[in-house]
Formats: sequence, structure tokens, C-alpha cells
Amino acid sequence: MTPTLASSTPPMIEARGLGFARRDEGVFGPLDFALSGGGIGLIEGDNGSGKTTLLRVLAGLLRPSFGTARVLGAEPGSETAREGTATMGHLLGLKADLSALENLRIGMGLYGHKPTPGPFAMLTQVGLEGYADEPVRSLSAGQKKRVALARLALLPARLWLLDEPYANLDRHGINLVNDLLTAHAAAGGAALVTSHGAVSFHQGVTCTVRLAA
Amino acid sequence: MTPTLASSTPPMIEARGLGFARRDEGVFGPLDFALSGGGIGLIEGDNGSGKTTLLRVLAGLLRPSFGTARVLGAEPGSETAREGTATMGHLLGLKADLSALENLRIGMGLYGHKPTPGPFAMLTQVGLEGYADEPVRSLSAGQKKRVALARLALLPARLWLLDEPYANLDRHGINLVNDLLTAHAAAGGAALVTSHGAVSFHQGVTCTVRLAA
Amino acid sequence: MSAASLGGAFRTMLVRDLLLAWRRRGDAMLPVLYAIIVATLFPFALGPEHALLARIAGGVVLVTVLLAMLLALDNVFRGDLDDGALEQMLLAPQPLSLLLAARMLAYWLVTALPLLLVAPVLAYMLGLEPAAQPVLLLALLLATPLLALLGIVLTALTAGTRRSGMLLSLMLLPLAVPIVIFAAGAVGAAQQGLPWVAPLAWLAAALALALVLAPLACATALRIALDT
Amino acid sequence: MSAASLGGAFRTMLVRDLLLAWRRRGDAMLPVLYAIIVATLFPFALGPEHALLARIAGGVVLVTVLLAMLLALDNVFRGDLDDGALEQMLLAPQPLSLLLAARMLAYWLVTALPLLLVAPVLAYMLGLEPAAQPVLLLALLLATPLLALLGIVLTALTAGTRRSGMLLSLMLLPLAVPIVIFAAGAVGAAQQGLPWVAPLAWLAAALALALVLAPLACATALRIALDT
Amino acid sequence: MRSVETLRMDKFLAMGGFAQYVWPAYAAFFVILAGDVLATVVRRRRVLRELRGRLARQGTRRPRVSA
Amino acid sequence: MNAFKLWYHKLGSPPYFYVFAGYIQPWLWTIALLLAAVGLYGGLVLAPPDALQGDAFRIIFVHVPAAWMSLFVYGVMAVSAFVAVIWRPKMAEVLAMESAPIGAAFTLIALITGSLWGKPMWGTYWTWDARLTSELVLFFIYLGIIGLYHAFDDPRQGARAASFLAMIGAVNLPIVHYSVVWWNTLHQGTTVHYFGPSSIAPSMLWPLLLMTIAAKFYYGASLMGRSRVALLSLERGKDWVADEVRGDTAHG
Ligand code: HEM
Ligand SMILES: Nc1ncnc2c1ncn2[C@@H]1O[C@H](COP(=O)(O)OP(=O)(O)OP(=O)(O)O)[C@@H](O)[C@H]1O
Ligand SMILES: Nc1ncnc2c1ncn2[C@@H]1O[C@H](COP(=O)(O)OP(=O)(O)OP(=O)(O)O)[C@@H](O)[C@H]1O
Ligand SMILES: [Mg+2]
Ligand SMILES: [Mg+2]
Repeated sequence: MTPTLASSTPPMIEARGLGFARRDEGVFGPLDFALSGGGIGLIEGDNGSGKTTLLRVLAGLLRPSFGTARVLGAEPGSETAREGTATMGHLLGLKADLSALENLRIGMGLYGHKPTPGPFAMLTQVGLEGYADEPVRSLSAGQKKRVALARLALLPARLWLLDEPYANLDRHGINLVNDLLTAHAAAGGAALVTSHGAVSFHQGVTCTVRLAA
Repeated sequence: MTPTLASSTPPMIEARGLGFARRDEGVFGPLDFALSGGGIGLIEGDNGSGKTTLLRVLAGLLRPSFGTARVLGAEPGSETAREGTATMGHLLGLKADLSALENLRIGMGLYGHKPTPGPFAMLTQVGLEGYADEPVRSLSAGQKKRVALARLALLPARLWLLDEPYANLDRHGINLVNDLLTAHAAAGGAALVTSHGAVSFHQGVTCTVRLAA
Repeated sequence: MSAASLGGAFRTMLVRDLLLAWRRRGDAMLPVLYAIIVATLFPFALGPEHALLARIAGGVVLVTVLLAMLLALDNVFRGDLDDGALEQMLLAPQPLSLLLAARMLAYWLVTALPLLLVAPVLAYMLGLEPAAQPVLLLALLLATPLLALLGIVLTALTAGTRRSGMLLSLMLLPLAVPIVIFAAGAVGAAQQGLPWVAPLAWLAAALALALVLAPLACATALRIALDT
Repeated sequence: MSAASLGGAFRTMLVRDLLLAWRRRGDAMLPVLYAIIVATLFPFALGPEHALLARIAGGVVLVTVLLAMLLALDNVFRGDLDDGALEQMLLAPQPLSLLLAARMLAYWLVTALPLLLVAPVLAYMLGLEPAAQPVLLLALLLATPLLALLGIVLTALTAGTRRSGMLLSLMLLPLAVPIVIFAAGAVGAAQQGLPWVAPLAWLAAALALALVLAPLACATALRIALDT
Repeated sequence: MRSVETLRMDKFLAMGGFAQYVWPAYAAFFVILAGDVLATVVRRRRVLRELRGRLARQGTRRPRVSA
Repeated sequence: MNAFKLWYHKLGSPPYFYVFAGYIQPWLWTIALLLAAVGLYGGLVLAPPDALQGDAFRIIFVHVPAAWMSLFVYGVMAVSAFVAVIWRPKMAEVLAMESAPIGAAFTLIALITGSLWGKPMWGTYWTWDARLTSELVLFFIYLGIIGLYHAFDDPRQGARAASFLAMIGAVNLPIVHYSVVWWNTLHQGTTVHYFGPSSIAPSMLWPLLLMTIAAKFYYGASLMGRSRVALLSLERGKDWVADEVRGDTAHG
């Protein structure tokens, strides 16, 4: 691991000696790193090195086995942490029977939030113009991923936790993710992104966590 | 589309005016292309351009709406075609409750085939040494993909249809796929591979099918 | 967390669930059809003897409604779990119990309400005495939400597992025994012309308690089952 | 396709399914438990009156076993569909009907056989006359494979839809009615001391026919459902 | 010619005519509890075997955490 | 108090508990077997046949201890389940989950011996009597808890989920019991009162008490054995387990 402290604002994620073990068998850690507003962090590692597991720990879906993690100054999974965090995992959490637009509305409703660009405009922005009323079931793998990206961008979250956001996306999609990340960081947000290194974010990475398999 | 005929052996895949439409709305086509033994074909296209759909048509899981396709000289989905074809899709077809080794054995049993390198050795080859008895459920996304690749390599199929074989894999995994493809082609086999262009096979591509979104 | 945003989240969930049910309205009809068919099977299995059927009518309708609700229970979290929507719910800033309360209400509206509408028809077809009919309906009106609340808590406990609905039946039915006994007790008493208010009062008391506790218990159960 | 490789594929599938059942042996126990629990619910719903229970015992056991098998049916293709294993089966060079025959055999072994073992216990607890017990067992021995074959064909038809098991019940139960009538007829006759061979002979004939046709029908149904 | 002991034993085993209920009850008691013990023994063996295998192949996997 | 606290924390630590359990287990076994031997001799040989039931009453010496244990074990399990859900100590999870199969075994014994006793007494192996029925429901609750535990891939998660179910079941048990009693009186009819407040003869009483205590010790012994195995499997990554396994291999 390479601990890198970016700026002087209080860190959005702070891990101290953080580690996770399944049945006392280590998956990753101990890790020390911090990520502040305006920064993009990469989690790099080979298949099975624990990238997904680390993100789930930070989201509060798994409890760390040792060490501590603070997310937005609170326990991972606490209300404060949840309120300011948005997560995108291997499973996108879209309802296949509802349309792309309805899915976005639900995502916003769960955060009690009505952003100004609006869900319809956002769909256009992610390249799904004309697919707003299409049920998600009948979208291709990459199109589903784009709906999830649109939802992410609509939520009022300062911190993004993204698991392989580039998978299944074409070249335009990859650029889209990079643009979203840049804009998010410019607005003072932070993002933690897993990647295999083949495709990933390169400009302005403020912190890299390397996991060993 | 760019029809490219590679060598002079009878083609393993031959598409003439092949197209698919859902409710009379075109997804792709008409396409003309051929792929012969020893060749690797790429299907390129943006998200939603119909790559997955094309592979499913060639596997015999969907019926073409117009045009004809011949796979190994027979109808797609006929017994001859199935016998010589192995497919890997978005869903890997692994049983989560069975171990990696058991999954490989089942794959071989369905093709009535006992190859000499053997499933155990093959798992080592794809970088899963020590995971043979682990239930597939507890493997990471990339590790599951590797099990599916091992199964592919064990089957007695001359033709491979691979949908995004690189997704979820790390750098070693990508090299592994490329090595498998090279070896398969060298042994006289053929493979049709979808890709977004970001990561893909580059050496000795004999045919490229480009789909427009 | 403002009250408005709480209400908004509750509404979002409720609308979402009703919308999903509407998109799959064929599926939503099926518990009813299932109940009809099971109730119809009994005359075939027992022979068409009228007195016998009338004697068991109340009980058969109760058991049938219970089993139909049980079948639909299995899917309460299954879909949301498989596509990751449940994870999104867990990660949303709103209290989980609130979102689950909406889920419970939607489940009752979609599954139990149609069953309540056909239950009198089934009871009539099996020959239940007219005097006992309103009591049966009243019993079901109290028993079905109770079953729904209890059932969803248990379903939440099985959410992390890939088990079929069978495990759920094993867990739910012992806990449902008192509900069945009291509901059947009221109907039986009405059939014999005895007073039937007491058992229903018990059910009502249990329901009041469950309405308060079940969403909280369900949130706890879900967090345990998904290990958060 | 050599005979050896056909046999090998059949064995592979059978072993695979039994292995999966073994890995989830808790699940395999569940239909039995479900049947026991549903059978126990009836006395709760109807009251513990011995004569009444004895009168309906045969029918209740039949319906219960049917429902238990039905619940397990839902999972016959569900898992294989969700993880893509079904697609691999469709794409394998062996005839699909052969693989499905293995699937059916495994299903009967895992689900119905344990039910056959507990059915006499349930019948006893409900008070069925000893004379009717062997007839009940015989009826179940013929009815369960018939239901399994029929059920799996229908399950295959619904495989492509992402519907719950409900649609299945809806389709299966009308078809199961004749089976229930014949089986219940035999048991009822035995309870009254009448000859009971004829209805069972009908069941046996239907079973012989289904054994030959069901795998083929199932393969066709699956291909239709998955649009290949 | 049967001895007094045998007769007494027969009488004991007959349980005043209730042998077919009493002895199965006792058998159930001891067999089920023995099954409980046996299950534990078998499970202990299996767990130890698994653990030994794990220990043996530890080199090929990631290191264990001791915390 | 400090001694108790120390003891509690020590026992709460798996390696210490493992050693402790291994130490007391033989003693529990010895006491259980001795008490059972004396109790059986007293019950089967010394006690005279019952005036009404003849020798059939001798089933009491296995039936009643098992029936009582079925409730007692549930009580122990429910308490550890409560602790497991609230404070999450590993030992409470282990004790709750390893108690469940033992409790289920005793419940099954009570059901089987009870129905074997029922045949000569009531003329049938089974009737829908209140006590019988609620014991059957108890058996199902045990099975549900065990089933839920095994449904999870991660045993600790399964233990917590099943503990939660055990708590719900604990609330439900008295309700079931009384509702079943009322149920029988609602439809009056076949209710017979089999269990009078019998003034039991001393020659019967002491073997019964011995068997009851023996059953408790058996429970302790079995629970210790089970917990030890569970700990080995749960703590498989820890050094003490590795040492234990190596030691075990060395011994044979
Ligand atoms: C399947 C049948 C039976 C079951 C499930 C069963 C169950 C039970 C249970 C759960 C208890 C403990 C109750 C408590 O402590 O609150 C118990 C106690 C007892 N049972 Fe049974 N029983 C059955 C049959 C019988 C029969 C046939 C007899 C004798 C005629 C009998 C005699 C007793 C006695 C004497 C006690 C102890 C007295 C007491 O605690 O009140 N049981 N039984
Ligand atoms: N549910 C599980 N149960 C047990 N072990 C698991 C489970 N999920 C993952 N693992 C194991 O934990 C390790 C880390 O898995 P994780 O999914 O975090 O890897 P990853 O870095 O995301 O890999 P990938 O790049 O392949 O997605 C792997 O060795 C995997 O085998
Ligand atoms: N089941 C379906 N029903 C209806 N339309 C579908 C279905 N699956 C895909 N489509 C549509 O067909 C088109 C092609 O989809 P396909 O999955 O073949 O794309 P793809 O090239 O594989 O894309 P990706 O790179 O995102 O995987 C898309 O526009 C999609 O919306
Ligand atoms: Mg991952
Ligand atoms: Mg695709």
C-alpha cells in the first residue's frame, strides 16, 4: 500500500491498519490510507486481491476484522456516512422491469433529493438518449452500466465508491466515466475506484492503494 | 462490416446477409463474413450495437431474422455445430455450490471428453493453483472468469465464441486469454471474440466484424 | 433527516413496489389463482360429500390463504437481492426500517388484499355456513397482516442465503400456529353459534404489537442476514 | 454420438444434480419438513377431532405431498437459468432430452423419495385406517413420478419467463387434478373396503407413457421457452 | 432346562407384556443420543482433516493473519 | 465480582474455552454415565411395577428427562442467542448453535418415547393433545433454527441469524403452548387429562431424578464436545488451532 495524503481538508476516507479476514484468513490489510475532497483514489490489485471486499468494508456492508476506517468522519455504514456516499458495485441495483427513468427516480427518492439537471437530461448525458422509457431488462450490458452511472451522478453524495466502473463499457463509455470523475473531483467530491490497471483513471490520482494477491 | 476471408480451408463460420431484428427493429446486419480454422475474428462495436446478440445467433440460441449462418458447415445449434463449439457468455454457467474442479469435470462430462492435460493442471495454468476445491461461490469476479476459461480450454471444441472474455480480468488474466487464443489458433481452431477495442486481441486477427450502434 | 424526506422515501418505496407489481400483474394475480385451485382440489381429494366439506370449509380456506401468502413471501427480497437493489436500500441514508415498512405495506396490498376478496367465494363454494362467513373475513383481515409482518421478518433472515421458500415455510409455520389456531377458533365458534370475539381480540392485540415491532425487527434481521 | 458418451453425459448430469443436492442437503430435507408442517396445520385449522381427521387423512396427505413437490419444482431450472448453466446444457453436443431425463430422475430421487418415506407417518398421525395405508403408499409411488415428469415439462415451459412458481402451480394443478382423483379414488375405496386396483392401473399406464414422452416434451418445451 | 436366572431374565425382558413399547423407547433414547455423540466425533475428524490439508497447502495461498 | 468477570472473559476467549472444555468434558461424561447407570438400575430393576400401568410406566425414566431437557436446552440456547445477537461474542454464538441439535435430539426422544408410551396407555401412538402438539411445534422450531444456521455460507452470520430466530421462537413458545391448550377447549371433545398431579412413589422418584440429572450432565458433555469442534473450524486461521492440529497429528 502507498499512503498518500492529498490536501489539507479533513479526509473523506481514513483507514488505519484496516484489514479484513474471512474465518480468520486474511483477505487484505493492514492498510493505511486517506482520501480527501477533490481527490480520486485508485484501488489496484490482481484478481482476488480483495478490491471488492475493501469497498464493501468502506460502504459498511462488511465489518472490518481489524483496524479502523472512518468515512466522512463517521463509522462506515452509519447514517452520516451513508448520507454522503454513493456506491456502484458488480451488481448495479437496477430493477429490470422498470424503465431507465423510473430507476433513476427511485434512486433519487431514496436519498430524498431532487437535483437540477434532472434524470432525463442525465440519461442524455450518459449517451442513452431515446432509452429513457425502455425497461432496463432490454438494455445491453454496457447500457445498463450507463444507467447506473447516471444514477450515481444524480445522487447528492460527496464520496463515490466504484467497483470496476469501466467494465463492459466501450471507448466512449470509458471517457464518460473519466469525465464524471473529473467533474466530481472538481466540485470537491472524492471517489475511490477499483481497477486492474488495464483501463483506469490517470489524471490527478491523489492516492493509490495497492493490494497484493 | 468488413468482410475478410482469411485462408483457403473451408470456413468454420460463414455468414451471408445475416441479420437480427427484435420486433422488426433491426439490431444488427445484414452481415457477411467468414472465419476459418487458425483464425481469430473480432466483433467490434459500441455498447448496444448487437455484439452479444450476434454471438447468441451463431451459438443457435437465437434464430436469425434474415440471411443465413453456417457454423462448422451446419445450422447454428444443430448437433454438429454444438459438438465442435464452445461458448462463454456474460453468464459463466458455473455452479456456485460446486468446487472449481467439479465444475470443470461437469463441463467435460457434457462433451463426453477426457483431455490429457487434465482439469487440475488446467486450473494451475489459469492461475488458480490452490483453489481447486474452493466452491466457486467464494471466488472473486476475476477468479470465476478464469474457471470458465479453464473449462473452455478443456473442451474438444474447434470453434470458440467468446463474449467479452477480458472483462473483470487483471493484466495477467488478459495475457492468459491472449495466450489461450494464440494456442487455439495455432492448433487449427478458430475463435470469435467480442471487444470494445479498449482491451482486445491484436496479433493475427484474421477477420473483424464491426457493428454500428 | 427531515420528516418530509422520510415521507418521501416511504412513498418512493411504496410506489416502486406497487409499480413493480403492476408490471408483473400476472404474477400478482397468481396467489389468488393458487388459492382457488388448492381449494378446488379438496373436493376432488375428499369426495363431494357436502356435510364434510362444510365442516372443514373454514379451516381449508384459512390454510389455503396462509399457503398462498407463504408462496409469495419467498420473492419479497429475492429480486432485490439478486440485482443489488437491496444493497442500495441498505446504503441509502433513510432508516432501513422505514423502507421496510413500505415494503410490508406493499406486500400486504398486493398479495393479501386479493386473497381477502376471493376467500368468501371459496368459503361459499365449500359450503361454509353463512353465519360464519363474516367472522372468517374478519379473522382473515386480522390474520393476514400479522402473517405478512411475521413472514417478512423471517424472509429477511433468510435473505443472505440462496435457499428456496422451503426453509421459510419451516421457519414460519411453527410461528404461525397460534395465528391459525385463533383464527380457526373464531370461525369454529361462529359455526357452532358460540361467542367468537375473544380469539379475534387476541389477534388484534398481536397485530397492534407487530405493527410497531416488525419493521424494526425486520431491519435488524436484514442487517444480520447480510452481515452489516 | 457413441452410446458410451451418451451414458457418460447422463451419468455426469445425474451425479452433478445429486452432488448439488448433497451440498444443499438441508434444502433436500425441506420438502419433507414442509409436508409434515402442512399436514400438522390441518388439525390446528380443523380442530383435533379424531373421526374428522381420519376421514380426510388420505386426501390431506395426497394434497400435501403434491404441494411439497410443487414447491420444489420451482427450483428445477431456476438456478441453472440464473447462472447460465442451462445455456451450457443447451449448447452441449448431447441430446437435450437425455440430459433432462437425468434431471428428472435426480429430482424424483431427491424430492419425492423422502416424501414417500414420511407419507405413512403423516397418514398415521392423522389417523388413516391401517387397511388404507399400503394403498396410499402405492398410489403415491405411482403419482409422484407422474407429477415429477409433468411438472418438469411445465417448468421448462415457464423457464424463459422470470415468473415465480405461481404460474407453475396454475398450470400444473389442473393437470394434477386427474392424478389426484385417481389416487384419492384408490385410497377412498380402500378406506371403505372396496376394490382399489382399477384407478391405480390407470395411473400406472399414464406413468409408462410419461416416462417415454416427458424427456422429449421437456426438451421441446425448453427450446420453445428459451427461443432457440 | 432353564435356570432361575434365565427365567428371571426372560421376565425382565418381557416387561410385563409391554416389552414392545418399553425397549424401543429406551433404544430411541440411547440411539439418538449416541447419534448425537457420533455426529460430533465424525465432524471432529472431518474438521481436523480439512485443517491439516489447509496447513499443508498454506504455502501456495496468502499468508494467515494472526490477530 | 472481579473473579467472576475474569472468569467470564477468559471463558469468552476461544482458545481458553477450548482447553477448559477439553478438561471438564471427561468429568461430565463420567458423572452422566454413572448417574444414568444407577438411575437405570433403580428404574428398570428395583422399582416395582405400577399398579395401573404395569411395567409400561418404566418409559417415564427416559421420557420425562428428555421432555424436560427439550425445554431446558431451549432456555439455555435462547439466553446465549440473546447475548449473541446483542453483544456478538463468538462463544455465545457457538453455545447457542451447538445447543440446538442437542435440544432437537431430546425433543425427538420425548416425541418417540411419548408416543411409544401412548400406545399402551391411550391406544394410539399419536393424538392431537395440547402438550403433544406443542412439543411437535417445538421440534419444528428447533429444526428451523438449525436449518437457518446451515443456510449461510459464513457460520458466524448464520449463527447470528439463527440466534435471532431462536429469540423470536422463545417468545412464541409460551404462546403456542397456551394457544394449543385453549384450542383444545374451544372445540370440546376428546380432551383427556393424562397428567394428574400424581403423588409419585419414592421408589420411582429417585431413579427419575437421577436420570434427569444425568441428562443435564450429558447435555454439558455433548455441548463441550460440539463447541470444541465448532471452535476449531471457526478459528481455523488462528495459530492456536494450527498448534492444536499439529499436536493432534503428532498424537495420531
Ligand atoms: C408423543 C407423546 C408425548 C409427548 C410429545 C410428551 C411430551 C411431554 C412433555 C413436553 C413433557 C414436559 C412437560 C413440562 O415439564 O411442562 C412431558 C412430561 C411428562 N409426560 Fe409426556 N408426552 C407424551 C406422552 C406421554 C404419555 C403417553 C405419558 C403417560 C401416560 C406421559 C407422561 C408424562 C409425565 C408423567 C410427565 C412428567 C410430569 C410433568 O412434568 O407434569 N407422556 N411429556
Ligand atoms: N463470499 C466469499 N466467501 C469467501 N471468500 C470470498 C468471498 N468473496 C470473495 N472471496 C475471496 O476473497 C478474496 C478477495 O475477493 P474480492 O472479490 O475482494 O477480490 P477482487 O480484488 O475484487 O477481485 P476481482 O478483480 O477478481 O474482482 C478472493 O480470494 C476470493 O476468493
Ligand atoms: N432481451 C432483450 N430484449 C430487447 N432488446 C434487447 C434485449 N437484449 C438486448 N437488447 C437490445 O439490443 C441491442 C443490442 O444488444 P446487445 O446486448 O447485443 O449489445 P452489445 O453489443 O452486446 O452491447 P454491450 O457492449 O453493452 O454488451 C441493444 O440496443 C439492446 O438495447
Ligand atoms: Mg471484484
Ligand atoms: Mg454484450
